[in-house]
Amino acid sequence: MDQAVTPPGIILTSLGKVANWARTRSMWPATFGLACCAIEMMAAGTAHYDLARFGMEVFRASPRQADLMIVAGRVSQKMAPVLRNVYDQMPEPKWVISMGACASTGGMFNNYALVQGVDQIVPVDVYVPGCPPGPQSLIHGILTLQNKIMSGEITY
Amino acid sequence: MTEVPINGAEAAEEAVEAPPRPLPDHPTLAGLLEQFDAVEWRLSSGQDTAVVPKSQLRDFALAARTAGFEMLVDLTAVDYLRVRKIRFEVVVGLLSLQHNIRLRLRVPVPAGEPGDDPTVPSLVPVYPGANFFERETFDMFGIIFEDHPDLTRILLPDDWVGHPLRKDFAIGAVPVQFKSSPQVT
Amino acid sequence: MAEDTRAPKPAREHRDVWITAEEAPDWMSHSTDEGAQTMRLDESQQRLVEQMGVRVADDYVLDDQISEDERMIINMGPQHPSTHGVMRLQIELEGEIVRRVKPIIGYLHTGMEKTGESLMYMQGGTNVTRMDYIAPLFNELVFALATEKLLEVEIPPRAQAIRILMTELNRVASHLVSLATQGMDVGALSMMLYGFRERELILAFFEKTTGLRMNHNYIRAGGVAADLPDGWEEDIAEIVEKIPIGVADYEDLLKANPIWEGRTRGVGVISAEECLAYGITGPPLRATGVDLDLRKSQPYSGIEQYEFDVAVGSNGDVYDRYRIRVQEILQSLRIVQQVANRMPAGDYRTDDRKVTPPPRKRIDESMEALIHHFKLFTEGFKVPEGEAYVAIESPRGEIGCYIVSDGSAKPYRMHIRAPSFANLQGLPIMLADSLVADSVATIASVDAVMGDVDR
Amino acid sequence: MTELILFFIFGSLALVGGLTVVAAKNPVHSAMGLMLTLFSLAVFYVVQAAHFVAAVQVIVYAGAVMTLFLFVIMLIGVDKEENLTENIRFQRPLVVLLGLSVVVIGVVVAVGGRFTWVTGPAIAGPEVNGTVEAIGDDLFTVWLLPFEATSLLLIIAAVGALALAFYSPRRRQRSEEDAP
Amino acid sequence: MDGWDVAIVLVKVVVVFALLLVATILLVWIERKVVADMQNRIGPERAGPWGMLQTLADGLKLLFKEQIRPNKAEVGMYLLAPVLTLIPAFLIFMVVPIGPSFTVTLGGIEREISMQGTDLNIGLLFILAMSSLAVYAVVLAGWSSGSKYPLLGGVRATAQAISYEAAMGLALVPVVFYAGTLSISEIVASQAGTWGGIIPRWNIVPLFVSFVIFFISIIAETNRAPFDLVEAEQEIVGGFHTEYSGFRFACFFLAEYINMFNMSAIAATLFLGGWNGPTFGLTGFFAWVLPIIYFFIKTFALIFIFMWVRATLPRLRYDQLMQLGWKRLIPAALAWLVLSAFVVGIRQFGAPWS
Amino acid sequence: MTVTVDWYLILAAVLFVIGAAGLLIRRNAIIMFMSIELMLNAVNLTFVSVGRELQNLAGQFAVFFVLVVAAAEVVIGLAIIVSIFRARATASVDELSEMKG
Amino acid sequence: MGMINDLRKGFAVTLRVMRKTIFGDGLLTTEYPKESRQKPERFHGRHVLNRHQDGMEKCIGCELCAGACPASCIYVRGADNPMDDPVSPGERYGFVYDINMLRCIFCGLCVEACPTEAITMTHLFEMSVTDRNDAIYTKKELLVDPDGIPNHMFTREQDPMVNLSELKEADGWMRATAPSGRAAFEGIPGWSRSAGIGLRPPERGQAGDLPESEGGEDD
Repeated sequence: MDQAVTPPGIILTSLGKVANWARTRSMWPATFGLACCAIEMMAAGTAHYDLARFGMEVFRASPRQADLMIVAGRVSQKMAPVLRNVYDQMPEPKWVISMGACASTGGMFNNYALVQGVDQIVPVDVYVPGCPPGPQSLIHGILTLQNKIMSGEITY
Repeated sequence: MTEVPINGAEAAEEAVEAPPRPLPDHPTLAGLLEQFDAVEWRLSSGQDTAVVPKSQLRDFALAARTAGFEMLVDLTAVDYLRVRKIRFEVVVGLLSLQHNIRLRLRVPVPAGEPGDDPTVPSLVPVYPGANFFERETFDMFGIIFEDHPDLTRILLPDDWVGHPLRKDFAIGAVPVQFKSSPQVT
Repeated sequence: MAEDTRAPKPAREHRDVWITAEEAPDWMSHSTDEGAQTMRLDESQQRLVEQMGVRVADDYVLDDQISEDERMIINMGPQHPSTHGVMRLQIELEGEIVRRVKPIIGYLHTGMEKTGESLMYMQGGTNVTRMDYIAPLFNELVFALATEKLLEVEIPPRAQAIRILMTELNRVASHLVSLATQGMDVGALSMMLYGFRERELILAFFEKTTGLRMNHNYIRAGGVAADLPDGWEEDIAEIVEKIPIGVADYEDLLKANPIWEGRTRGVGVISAEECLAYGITGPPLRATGVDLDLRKSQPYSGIEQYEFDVAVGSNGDVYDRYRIRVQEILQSLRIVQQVANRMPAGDYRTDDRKVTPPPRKRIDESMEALIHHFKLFTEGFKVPEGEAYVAIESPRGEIGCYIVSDGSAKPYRMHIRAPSFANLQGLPIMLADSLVADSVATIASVDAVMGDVDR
Repeated sequence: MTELILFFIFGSLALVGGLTVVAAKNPVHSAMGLMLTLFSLAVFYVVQAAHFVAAVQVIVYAGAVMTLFLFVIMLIGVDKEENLTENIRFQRPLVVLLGLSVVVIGVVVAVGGRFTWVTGPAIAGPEVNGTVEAIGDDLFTVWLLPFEATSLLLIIAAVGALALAFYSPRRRQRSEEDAP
Repeated sequence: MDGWDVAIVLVKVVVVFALLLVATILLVWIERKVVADMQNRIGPERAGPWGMLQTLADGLKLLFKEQIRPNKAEVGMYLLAPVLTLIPAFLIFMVVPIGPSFTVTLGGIEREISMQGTDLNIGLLFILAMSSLAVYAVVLAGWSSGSKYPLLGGVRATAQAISYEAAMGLALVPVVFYAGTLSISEIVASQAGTWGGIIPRWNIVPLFVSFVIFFISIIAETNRAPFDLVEAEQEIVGGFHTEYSGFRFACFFLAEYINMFNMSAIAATLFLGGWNGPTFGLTGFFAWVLPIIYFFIKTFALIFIFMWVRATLPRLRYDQLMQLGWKRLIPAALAWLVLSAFVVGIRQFGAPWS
Repeated sequence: MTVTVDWYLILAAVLFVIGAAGLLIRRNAIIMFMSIELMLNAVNLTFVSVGRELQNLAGQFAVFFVLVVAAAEVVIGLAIIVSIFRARATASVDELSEMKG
Repeated sequence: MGMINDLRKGFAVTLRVMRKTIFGDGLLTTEYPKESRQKPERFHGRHVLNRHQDGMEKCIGCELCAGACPASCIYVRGADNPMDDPVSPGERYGFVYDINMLRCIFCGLCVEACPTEAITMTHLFEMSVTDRNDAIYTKKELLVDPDGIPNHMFTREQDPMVNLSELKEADGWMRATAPSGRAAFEGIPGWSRSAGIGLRPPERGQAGDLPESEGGEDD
């Protein structure tokens, strides 16, 4: 994102590593539950799956403190502006996981009411298929995102 | 399975013309229906159904509430576009706790002239619980409920155009994305 | 509920739902901010009041005018941690006191009724199951029952027993989620985790039976999609044994906890008359003392064979709703135990060839079976003309399905009467004059699932 | 030397705070200005060996009085601009004149004549240190009557506040927010 | 006052600063682990060994995040509040002794160095004063954010602070009666020894009621569950810090945990005998280090209770919080104050009837 | 240069004048209250300073009593303001001077 | 004092859970990336296209799955088998087979609809992608290897979450739905061998004995 970062010097590189390490270890999701997937997202935070292991049990109600928006569920046309608003309120760097079929493509509800894919509204980093994806599938999505962050450049 | 003829525009007239007025066995229901000559009773899939003209809807509802139907459980509509003469039908489900019976009201609502919305009297003054249901029906079918305290869109955005559950409203599907299909986006 | 020493009914002026025109107070004429619709009576409504002598408490009526400065209008939601999904409440606050509430819904409107018209009855289960996603099996059951009512097919007893078993388990799971989220909203952190802990047992069983944790598409017209898996007896025995232990934990945590009682007793009160007038069913209605439970009054799927009690409260407050949910968990487990004890043998699907695809074994053997299979999966089964409304008791109240068929394989009109949708209408009454914290507890106690509300 | 530095720093801070109180349009800014002044005065008390007074100053003013101010400001939401037109003619010039004259008098007194208006003899004491013991000893012996009188005043104030809180111009169903 | 004295003061300040930071890092991790254990979970385990660096990761991440300043915010106050919240948090710990003093020879003079930032003769009052300052950051943050939920949080914070400040102060007065001093180190010294060789001479034994009132008050003072109305997530989203992001939010986060540590340390000092404990006849270095360990054990035991309470109890409502403060705690504290005044008076001056 | 009592007295005088000016100029009741507090505190400063000059603790006692009076006054005053506000929705003293309502 | 007792009960619960978590069997967490929760046999995971034992594809391109799919996420085109090198035993074979996994709702109707058990569901659940095009599975990803092992693009060699060899066996959901409601057919595996290799024993079922004859009463 920043021109000054390239070409990365050694210090910057290791700083980037540290930053990315911190970001992957402490990724606070915004509580953006919409529908069925939200229940599975909640289930992922509970004892059997325990998102806390990744430092992610800190679901922030305020988007200002969230790093990750898990779009869990179907996004209706009425909700779309709100979703974008919440995304805009999140501070950089921020990531979006599109959880489940409805969020990713509208799923089986290929109709007038739903946004056919949340990537029309916000940039999505990871898509998690499933309807709803089980907690483990969601965790796999999170791990995918962590890999993406770790392999990426440091961004501000 | 033909007591509710749907396919066939003559259905409405046929229903009105039936000369010996059938009445249900249940005394409460029978008593209620006897008060209204224009209301026709049917048994549809085993459930008591009253076809109520929309002019008498509110009176009938008030009488029904007095007769013991405490609760309005459901209110919706059906769009019989190109199936019946009278395009819309508002369907109201009433439940009586004391008699443990249900009664379904069917109110034919003509579509009205082009540019004019179909109207039906609101049941909110009789059953406050009709509020949301009527708003939903308005939202989905564009049926105006007269004297409703707050008849606005409830499920769809306020600036939405159209009424999705009408039969002439397309479902609005987009092509599904595939790699090998010609519809690749 | 008999063992409870009831707190005296909280002092609260009785607001009759039907107020005669003479004693009707001045209607509040305060416009709210963006997106709000006017809440006042207009000219025609006034006329109506005079005609009928009846008026509607559409929302809370203030006893006098309060200066505008003191009012603050906040928007709770649509993305608020405690609106349980994407409901938006416009709340008029005076200090911390909620004066008026207007629920604004539709943020999860999915167009399911429209989609339902384009799906065959066979596929319809996948559609309806996603409405009330916390209790999906009830949606499937009511849809299947309505279809079957039009089809007039016999359901084998085993299929009926499986349906009761699964739905009652689902009721337990749903109430567990409700208790968990209510605990969280009142700030009992551990309750949240404990509720989901026990729920996971049931979900594991569902996954074993239907292959999915939620949105099963398991109960279909004609029976269920698959038989119970091997070893289901042990799983049921474990569930029936372990969940009461968990429930005992919740009781220890919350039941007599003075903070919990303080937060829930006398909060979010609604009277029986108001409930009936607004079409509120389920635990909020039963909490007021009305023992309306469709499982008793209008039984379905042979649930009348099993013994259970209907939990009824008396005060109509949040505490009673919580107690009712706890009781219903135990009663549902009682039903589950009985079903498991006398699970009949036989088919899990009707034998009616019109509805049920032929056995797989026969496809290899018989050409007719293959053609039949093809026809069923391409065209679906045709349902006779007619209309039907079926209602069952979901964890949230009466869920009904109204289907109009034109004789084709797809419903002409499919409408679900959503319990949460009607129950939400009670919120303005329950929340009037409460505090912000109370409103959170009350919303949780109504347990509206927004997928159910918005469909 | 230390005292000099402290005097200039906190003296100017106190003045800034005081001016903020008067000049700020927003009551919350005024309250914060007053906080600044009060805190600076507490520093002066420490400098002048009145530790106990300083602590009490912070506890009472910061802990209670100003919190109460903020609470009221936020509760009744008067954090908006007020009408500053003059109702009495020449009100503000008069105020400025009056104020200036007082300041001038002060300066004249201080710089001009070393006006010995303090006539009382210095009470002999090896060290007047505002320790808790010293203050406590005198407070409960020599100053007992004023002490009791102020305690009575406090009780009257508390009762009065309660009465005001429970009195309300109209019937209200809850009055918890008025409790403090 | 020579160079060594200045150096000692500087070292003390740095040590206190570092101690509080390390304590916070541990505290957040411990809290998340303890709460996880109370919910059949594992808790953080990916950042560092057993997830111990979880707080560090959180802090670093927040440091690297964008800082959003809302348009409607009152800029000055909005920027000031996060700093303001840290100052009292760091200052309070300056008067808490964490161990017995030791002597070293520096610059040719043998100096006794106390394990305390500074021993004020009005140490207790200093604590009260600082803790009463802590609320301003919250109030200002809530007010200056320029939106409604934070404002509600700010209003709640003021009411809560006023209510519980009084109870806290009143609960501490009997301690002063018993110790006869306001100096923290002397209060600790007064709790040395035992009664009958078994019961430690801690203030908690005679002043149990005071301890309970004080503990409830400090839970409310630090805005912890079940008194976390100020930031009640389910009700007012994030309360006062709803609009804060990045490092400014980290300041609030840090201050909350430092305050929790401070208050536990103070409670341990005033009621649990501070660093007092059996030394088993050890001398020298062990006799010096053992009390420090005692101090931290006591502090963390109290912190565990904080966490236990959080994992168990539902949140109070605003009016219930007020009622508990004004109608229960303050009268109880007053009654207990009178009672202990009588007892101390009789011990000091003899019974009036004798 | 040492700080003498005069310096404090001048500072206190200036603060007092500022407070008095605020009391006269502003008409928001809460700010007027704050101005009064400012004046009281200016007086307190003189008490402590003069007390130190005279080697007398009496100055500090006076501060205590002033503090108590100030606290009592604030409690009552704010309660009155809140009551008035509830009835009249204004905190401006000018509008309150009219005896209507 | 009743109040204190009531409070004590709540505190006892959390402390008991903590004790059980640390010292007992209270810990419920499965540490997912290291170990996976046991998936039930009927689990609806991602799809595979099976082969016959001789390596021929089972799919005959009949498009029943596409028709049954409520989400219309399957796209199939059949083509006539090449004479010289037949892909499937029948006349036609699935020439194109795409599944948009982001649309798929994993309801299993395609599996029920397939007359040849060509499409079945596995226990694979790790399908997260960063590019939505990767979520559209073509025949290449869906078709199992000739030895019956699914082509799983996200398998980590060192610690596969799912026992891949287990996937060679028949799909649990197939067996669950197989007899389609005739008690007489209970316990009869009515499908050909999945993935060419495995054949699971039938579920115990409720009907007990295998019926002597299964013909006659149908069609």
